[in-house]
Amino acid sequence: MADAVLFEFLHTEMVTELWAPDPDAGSGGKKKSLSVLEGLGFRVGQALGERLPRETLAFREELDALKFLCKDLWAAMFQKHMDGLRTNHQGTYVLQDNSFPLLVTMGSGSQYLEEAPKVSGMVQDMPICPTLLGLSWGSGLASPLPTVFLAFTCGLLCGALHTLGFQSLVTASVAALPACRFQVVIQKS
Amino acid sequence: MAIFSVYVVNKAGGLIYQWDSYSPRAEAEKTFSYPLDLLLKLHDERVLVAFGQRDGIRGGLGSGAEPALRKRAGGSVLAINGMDVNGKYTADGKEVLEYLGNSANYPVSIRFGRPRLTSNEKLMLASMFHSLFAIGSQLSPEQGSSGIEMLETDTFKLHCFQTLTGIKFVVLADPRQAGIDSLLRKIYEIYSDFALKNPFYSLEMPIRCELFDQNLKLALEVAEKAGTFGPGS
Amino acid sequence: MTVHNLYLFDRNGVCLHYSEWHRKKQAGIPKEEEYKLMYGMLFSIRSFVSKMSPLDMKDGFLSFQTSRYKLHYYETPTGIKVVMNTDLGVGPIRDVLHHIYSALYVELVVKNPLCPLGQTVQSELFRSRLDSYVRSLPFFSARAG
Amino acid sequence: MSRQANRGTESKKMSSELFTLTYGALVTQLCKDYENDEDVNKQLDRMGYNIGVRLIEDFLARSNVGRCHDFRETADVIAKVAFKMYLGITPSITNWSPAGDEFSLILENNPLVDFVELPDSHSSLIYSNLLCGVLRGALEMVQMAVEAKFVQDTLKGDGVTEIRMRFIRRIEDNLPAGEE
Repeated sequence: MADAVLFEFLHTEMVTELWAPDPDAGSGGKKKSLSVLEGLGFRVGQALGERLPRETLAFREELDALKFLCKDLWAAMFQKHMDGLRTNHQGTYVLQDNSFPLLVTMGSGSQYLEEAPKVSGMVQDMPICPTLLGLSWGSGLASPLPTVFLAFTCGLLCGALHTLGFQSLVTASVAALPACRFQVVIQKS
Repeated sequence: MAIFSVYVVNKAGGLIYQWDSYSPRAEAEKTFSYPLDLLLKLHDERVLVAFGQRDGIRGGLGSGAEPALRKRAGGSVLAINGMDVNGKYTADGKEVLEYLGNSANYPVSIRFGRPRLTSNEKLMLASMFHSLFAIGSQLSPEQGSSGIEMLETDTFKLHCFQTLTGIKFVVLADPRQAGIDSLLRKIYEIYSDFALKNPFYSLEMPIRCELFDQNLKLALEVAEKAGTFGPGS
Repeated sequence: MTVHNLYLFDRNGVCLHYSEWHRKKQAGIPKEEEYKLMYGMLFSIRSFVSKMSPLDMKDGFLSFQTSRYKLHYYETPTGIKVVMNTDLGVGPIRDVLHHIYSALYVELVVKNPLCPLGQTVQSELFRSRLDSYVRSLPFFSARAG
Repeated sequence: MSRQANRGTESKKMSSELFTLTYGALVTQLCKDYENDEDVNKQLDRMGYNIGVRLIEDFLARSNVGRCHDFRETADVIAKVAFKMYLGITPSITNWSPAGDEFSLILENNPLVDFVELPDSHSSLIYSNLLCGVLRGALEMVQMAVEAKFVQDTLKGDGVTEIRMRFIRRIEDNLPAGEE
């Protein structure tokens, strides 16, 4: 049974390794790297989802699936539940974690949030699960550094939902460490 | 003996007197057959067991002794066949490593332990402590601090008393040994009586006065008996 | 009873962190020099102690005291050194120093992806948690005594 | 009731698989990014090293293990404490060299390779090479320069997985430059 710390360290190393700010590549290079992280998360989320017994997969309601993410999946990954789940009942959900374990060591408040590599331009190669990271970069908004540490998890949520039968768009943002927010928009096919 | 050593250091950091109790420093002796299954190496003019091989010992003593050898013995060759080695040479002038590499010399009995300090090393250590003492005062977060008066480790406690004239009396003892403060005062008295008052003794020079020696040893015995919390209690 | 100051060094002598609570006397040299001097002193003490010791040591150097203060020392096998200066009334605080290492340094610096190792710690979170922790210690009094 | 119990075991399963699944995804990604297996192996080793130099502090903080006095003690700590703490397995220690500077860790089952099958096109890939980097990085921080490499791998058809550890030398403490 692998200790949770191993995942944290591996995740950090992956972010460092796969997200290397490349001044020459321009905006395209960075976005590609983030989508790599999302893609990895997606595959892991899918696989995690597939481990579940059949009956758990028979979520008929979107809300059940989201609740599953917030409780079971989150507990399995981060040993805690999501702190808040809100929805507009029209397919958009906001998942709030007030103390996200992958951000918790970074600080509380605004330190580290100033480091914001700015990117502009549209996302060229859409990963299976485009994220707000892609869109906000596209609109030229600055994204604080800790957000990079959410890319994998966004992909993971997207992948898990995919196995549960839902197409989604998952985005993430950090307002003040260590709290973050994931926005899930279920795509109607 | 719970009091391990006494050092007297002059104003300039020079060692002017030194006494060690005779205590085997965590030694163990074992007989070996050829080939030696320990890896020995030369370091600082001593023959040491290289890190990582201390307990690569097979055969010979039973498991009861092996942990003792592993836990307590230091890594240095102290004696071969009962005769103390002299740095990297045996008592009769042969090179230890060469000697132990020759199968004709086996079986051989080797005593391992923590390396004993040479006189040069003691001089250096005295001088080192002299500086450390001063730095301890310089880095003090409080006004008016002295230098290091007591230093504690898990195997010994060092006590230091500096006179107004800058002479330091340093005693190393078992951490549980009490009464060292008064011992230090007593040693100062003895120094005062048998060194300072001796017309043949020059200040700051090594102390070679028999009466000083004798009285010091007496004082040490008294202190040991009076203040010890021995291993038995 | 009080805590004067605290130094945190890594195995290369880099001063990772320094905090002060009650310090009446400065060393009279620039901070960088002071860190070097402190580290150099500790390095020498370790070497001194390992030569002087009659037995193999396990924990090694623990503390020293002068007429006015006591320096407590804790070192990990990775060479991280936690050094705390208190006044004389304070007994062995190895567990406190270990806590600073494990619950503060390891949790908030080593595990912080944004903290590079081998440099002064920039993390505000680390600094403030350390400060709160030290202030909460039973032998820390807000009024230097 | 049984649904709760199911939930519990599912959680546990997912939690333990998070690392191995993530690792697998990483290896796959690296295979895409790099031309040949050798480069992937090097990357994995390097990443493992970077993880190891930090993981050792977490290990020391939680296990309270002190300094090891020799390589045998080190081996014991690696197998019985570290592997147990992080991967939940206890490899056995065998094949000590006569000089005591080399030994093997035998893993009956390697948690990283559950569900993994090595395709023929990647026959030189050392899938779990991250572990070697981790061991190397961690031990370097406690002043031991070592070499770790896989000599047997269940992924390649061997009966067990074997990591050979070799002690190269002790890394001495250096006084920082500028000190006398």
